[in-house]
Amino acid sequence: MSFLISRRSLIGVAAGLLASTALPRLALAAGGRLVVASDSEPRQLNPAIVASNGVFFVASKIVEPLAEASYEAGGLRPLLATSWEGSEDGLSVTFKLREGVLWHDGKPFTSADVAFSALEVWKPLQNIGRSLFANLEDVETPDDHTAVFRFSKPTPLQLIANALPVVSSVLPKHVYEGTEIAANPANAALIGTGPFRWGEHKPGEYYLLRRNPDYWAPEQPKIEELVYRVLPDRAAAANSLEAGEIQLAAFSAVPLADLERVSEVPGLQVVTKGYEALTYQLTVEINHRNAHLKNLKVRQAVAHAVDKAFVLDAIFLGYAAEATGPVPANDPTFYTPEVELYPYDVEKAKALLDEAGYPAGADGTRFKLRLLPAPYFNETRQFGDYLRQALAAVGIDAAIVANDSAGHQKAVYTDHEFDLAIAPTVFRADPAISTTNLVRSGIPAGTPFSNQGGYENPELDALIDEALITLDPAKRVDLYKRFQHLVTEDLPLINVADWSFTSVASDQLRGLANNPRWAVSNWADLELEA
Amino acid sequence: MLREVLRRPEAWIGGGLLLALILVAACASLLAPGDPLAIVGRPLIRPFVSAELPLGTDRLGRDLLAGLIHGARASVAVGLAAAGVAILLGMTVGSAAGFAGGRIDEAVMRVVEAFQIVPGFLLALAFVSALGPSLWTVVLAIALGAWTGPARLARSRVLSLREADFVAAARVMGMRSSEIALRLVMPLALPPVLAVSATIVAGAVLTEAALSFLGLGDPNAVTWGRMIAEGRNQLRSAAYLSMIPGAALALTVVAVYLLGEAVTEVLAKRRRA
Amino acid sequence: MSLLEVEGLSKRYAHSDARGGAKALDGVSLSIAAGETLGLVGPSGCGKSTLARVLLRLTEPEAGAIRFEGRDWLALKGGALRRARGAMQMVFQDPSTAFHPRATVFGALAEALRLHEIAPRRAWPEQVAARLEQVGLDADLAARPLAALSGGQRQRVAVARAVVPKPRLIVLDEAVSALDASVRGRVLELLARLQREMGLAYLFIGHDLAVVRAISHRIAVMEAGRIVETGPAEAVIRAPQSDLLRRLIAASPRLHPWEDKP
Amino acid sequence: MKSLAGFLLRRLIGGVPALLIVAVGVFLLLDRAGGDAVDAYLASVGGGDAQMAAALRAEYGLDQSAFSRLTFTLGRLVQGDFGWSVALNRPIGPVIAERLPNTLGLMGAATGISFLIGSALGLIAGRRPGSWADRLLSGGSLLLYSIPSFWLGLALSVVFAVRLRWFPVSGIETIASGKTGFDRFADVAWHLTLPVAALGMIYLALFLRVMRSGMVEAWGQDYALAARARGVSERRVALNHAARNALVPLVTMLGLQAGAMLGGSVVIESVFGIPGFGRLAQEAVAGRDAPLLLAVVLVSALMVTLANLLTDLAYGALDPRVRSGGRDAA
Repeated sequence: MSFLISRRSLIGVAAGLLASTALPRLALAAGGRLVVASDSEPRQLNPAIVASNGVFFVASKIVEPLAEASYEAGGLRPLLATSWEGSEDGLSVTFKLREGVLWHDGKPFTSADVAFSALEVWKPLQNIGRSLFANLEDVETPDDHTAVFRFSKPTPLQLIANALPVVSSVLPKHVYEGTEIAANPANAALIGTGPFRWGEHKPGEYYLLRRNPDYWAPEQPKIEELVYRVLPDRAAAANSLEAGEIQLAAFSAVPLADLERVSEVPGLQVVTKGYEALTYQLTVEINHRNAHLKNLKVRQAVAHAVDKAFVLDAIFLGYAAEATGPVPANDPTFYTPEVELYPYDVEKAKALLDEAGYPAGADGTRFKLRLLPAPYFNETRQFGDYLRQALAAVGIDAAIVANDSAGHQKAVYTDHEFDLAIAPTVFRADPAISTTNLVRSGIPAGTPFSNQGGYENPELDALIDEALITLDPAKRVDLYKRFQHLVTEDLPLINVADWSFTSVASDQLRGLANNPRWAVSNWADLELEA
Repeated sequence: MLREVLRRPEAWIGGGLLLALILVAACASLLAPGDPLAIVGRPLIRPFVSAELPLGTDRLGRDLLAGLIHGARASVAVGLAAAGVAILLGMTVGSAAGFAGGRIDEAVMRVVEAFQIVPGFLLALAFVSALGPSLWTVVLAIALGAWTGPARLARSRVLSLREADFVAAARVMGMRSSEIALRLVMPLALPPVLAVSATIVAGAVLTEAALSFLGLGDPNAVTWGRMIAEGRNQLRSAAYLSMIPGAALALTVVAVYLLGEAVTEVLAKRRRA
Repeated sequence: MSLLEVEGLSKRYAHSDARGGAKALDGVSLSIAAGETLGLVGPSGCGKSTLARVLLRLTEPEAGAIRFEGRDWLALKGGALRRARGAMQMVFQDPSTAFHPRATVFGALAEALRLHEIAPRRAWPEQVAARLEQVGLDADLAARPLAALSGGQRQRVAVARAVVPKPRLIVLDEAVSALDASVRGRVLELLARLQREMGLAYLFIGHDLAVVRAISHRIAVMEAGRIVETGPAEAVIRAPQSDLLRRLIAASPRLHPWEDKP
Repeated sequence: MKSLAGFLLRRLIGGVPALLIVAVGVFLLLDRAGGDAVDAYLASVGGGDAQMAAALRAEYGLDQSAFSRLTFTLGRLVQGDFGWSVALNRPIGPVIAERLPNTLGLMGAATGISFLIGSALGLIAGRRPGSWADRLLSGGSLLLYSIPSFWLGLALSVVFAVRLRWFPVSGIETIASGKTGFDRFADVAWHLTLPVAALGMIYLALFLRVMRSGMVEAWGQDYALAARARGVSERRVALNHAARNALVPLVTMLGLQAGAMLGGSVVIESVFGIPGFGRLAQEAVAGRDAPLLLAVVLVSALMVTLANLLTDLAYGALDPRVRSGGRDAA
């Protein structure tokens, strides 16, 4: 407590010295302004068009989906939809919608908005919805609060339900109808039904969101103003937290290496929950066009060469778990531990390479590879540095090629100018949403985060296709367990770590991390205590 | 000339430091054999704790001393190469423009001007981001921002020397233009350019560090800038990671400046005499 | 036939906008016979030095013709020009800028020997000593840097250098103007002696009418890029035709600085 | 006055070819980069497909040849229109207008303060060359000059922002504070203190050294000797003669460093999270947004040209021997 006093008096002194400019920072009373670190400014902020965590982090507070992920049984909490039910034949899903919900401009929310969003936005425009809703034929609206989705092919309700938090952000029809949706001015000043209303955006500096007084849930939200402070620099986020300039840094904005120290700073807490439904996997993508890597033994050698324990320890500092396959262990539904494992074993890796016909040369090198770490997280780059060394230990000379995100996208996903790439792939609660893409054949070049390594496995393709139309949840789960086994057996890619993010927050915050997509949920119940 | 320079204390300190540095850089493979990026120990061993790893290890357990030694090589090499390219390019282009005169000179000077009005670091940033970071793109990027100074200096020297009586006399005597340029004019145009070379080298070393700091260094080589950048996230918890290479960097730049200063002073004294 | 024949030489200033497009040379014609000294006088900026530079092919005229030793001098190019240059040499006004700043006496003369292949390398020391003696300098000076010599000594070295390739004509561009009066006299003496010994012709450019008269057989008067008057030295001085010359004579109180004209 | 205007106009027109070379060069450079604006977009949204990419390329005009895109962009620039930023999804003009003041404020304050303090300290050091004050200042400035500015920035930030909390960690002003007028000015000044210090230190050292050596040189000049011989006090000689003489190289240095300073602010902006030109340039490159990068570079180049122009004018005013004919030898 004494610390707090001295801290305040110090700020007071500084403020007095400097024309009292410091005062607003102290006005952090209950229900006041919450300042959050944001590391990027998405150029398209409409979550119905771009379903990505960077967009959701800001936009999900304004535009809500039909349902949100939940720690409760069933894994979903109703938001704009109160219930959903699939037909026996899997050709339709009926949503009951919440009544008494108002758009931020005062107009009532109805089933017409849902139908419009699904048919005009999610299906034709959305990065994830485009494939998920490819078979959506029509949305019927028998009344203002019922929407019936009709599909041309059987579509598992399990998949739709799992995808709801990600793909179902609802836009107001009356604002978007008849306009060019991607260019609508409302994309830059969002109108939704969420607990917060759009305030302003000062590019390079901040987004300001204000409390929605007419929010449908009583006594929510509990915060007056929500500010996203743009801090592209990670060290700045930690320092700003410590200096009390911001109260929350999510998505591991504070470098892992700094967490231990930060966790001991009075007034701050480190939270590791709240990201379970958006687990990232550290994945080694493999270009199967490379003659060496086409050989399974070489891929197995690469897998054996990686010391996952070291990766978890040194790179993730314990804030990650060993990945066994393409589904993270923290997924409650689909995960199976019964897969091929590749324990760290340098000798075995060397033996496999010898067997594959790549004896070590005079300098100990067997062959050379290009290694392209994705430029997205510190950890992928660090793992790139590590993998280079790990491969050197078994005689593979991997030269790192550094690209920025555009260059990486082009080199890996369009031009296939890589041998190994490192990607932070996301598991989004259901393998069909963005995981099977990573190994399915026949995906045209230019599609990011998809199988661009030229891997083809008819057995795996057939399994993926079957799961897409399998309605019985138990059967679906079994198919995906088999999927995990096939992937680990043939190694189209190598999953190294399941990695969850951390948040660092002021201990004045209540209601943190209370759902598995917390950082990208609507924060209606988040509270700031004095 | 050399004797005069060596009489100055700045030259002793600067030269000594640089010599030591160059020695370390040259013998990097002997002093710290193997790949400096190899993981050799537990991550984040503090300095002066382990006898094997006297300066400790970084986040991945790489030897900081080995990094420092090999970083000296890369940093000095990049600095010298960039300055070399800049001076060579500047001298060539500048004196060619000076000798050619007329339209060619005019056109070349427009290009020089173009490079001069674009902030060099901005150019380097765009250049490396666009072409991808490697030691050579970094060297070129730095040189692109630094060659105009030598070019202008060389050109103005050549322009004034070109009209000198002794050049006319040499022509009257039937000396070839190439001989006039190389034997008579260049040796006189060179010293002022060389006098600024220390500044260019020091600037190049700092620019490389700044580029690495922004994540635009060669990912396969250790440089001090990269070490600072990597240590930056642990600035609060493991400050030594960026303090040690930072100090090495500053010391190097000081050494280069000191030596440069001694040379400049001697040159200035000679001119006054 | 004259050694040098110049006809209708015209040349604009290099930066024509600087002087309103005026011509530095405007149809200059003159001739010099072998062994003759032609004095060229005129106010500064009248084009004397430009004429010298054009004659020596340091700059190219826009119009006109030059015949030297019976050849079309302007038609010579490249190697042919370099080889022919030995026949026409020049001595500059300022002996301190006429040599490379770091040159030694030996270096300056040896270079001339080398360029014109006068003597093999091993003969250079002996040759240089002889040349120095020829211009009245001590052979010991050879090792000295030119910067260490006095103005008069340097100008003697310049003359020695100019005569190395055995020229027929030397252009003396204000060659004695920068020297002290006493030194000047002795350099003029040297020039006269060399003319007698080697049968040299001089184009003697000067602004001091008295000096020009003393050394020249004939005098040409130049004004604004034109030759306004030419004639035998004494005759021209005695009966000036142009206003300019009259003014120059009026401005020259002492027209006999050097008693014994050869 | 008329000749001054004419001079300015001539200089600006004379700069057009250089600007054109810059524009073409920058455009081609970005065109050589791996990936285009659509790749950058797809990477940023983390999804999409080839069909979507093709549609976007057509929309952005990326399906056309580099030459036609270049002429289109240049044609628009000639009309004074910066165009539309694909990376920021906004018109470029207002973006430039928003960011430029931040960078100019940072640069201007750093320049002004380092100029004042640097030349004052240089005056002290140069008054008695070889004195302990001179040694201390010269040595200290050399050290400052050698420290990478980003490193200094990090250190200042940790000490004064995080530990002592005297200054904010980052940003250009308090978020959505609603301040106006002097309050806002004070707020911005407070935010800029550390970045200006980090950026200005190098230049402080530079100005100190230039001033000092100018003074040292001036002491040996005839007029200084003459003035002292006349019995003018050393202090007055220092201020009236030597200092004035030393100002000429100082001002020259100021003009020469304008570009370097703008470049240096890129790194400082990154350390202190200031939304300025440096960050904008990084965003433009990352987004493969040629029109935006072009705008940033051209406006920077224009700023540098203007700074050089001002230096020339100041130079002429300080030293009447220099006519406003422009400097040939930099």
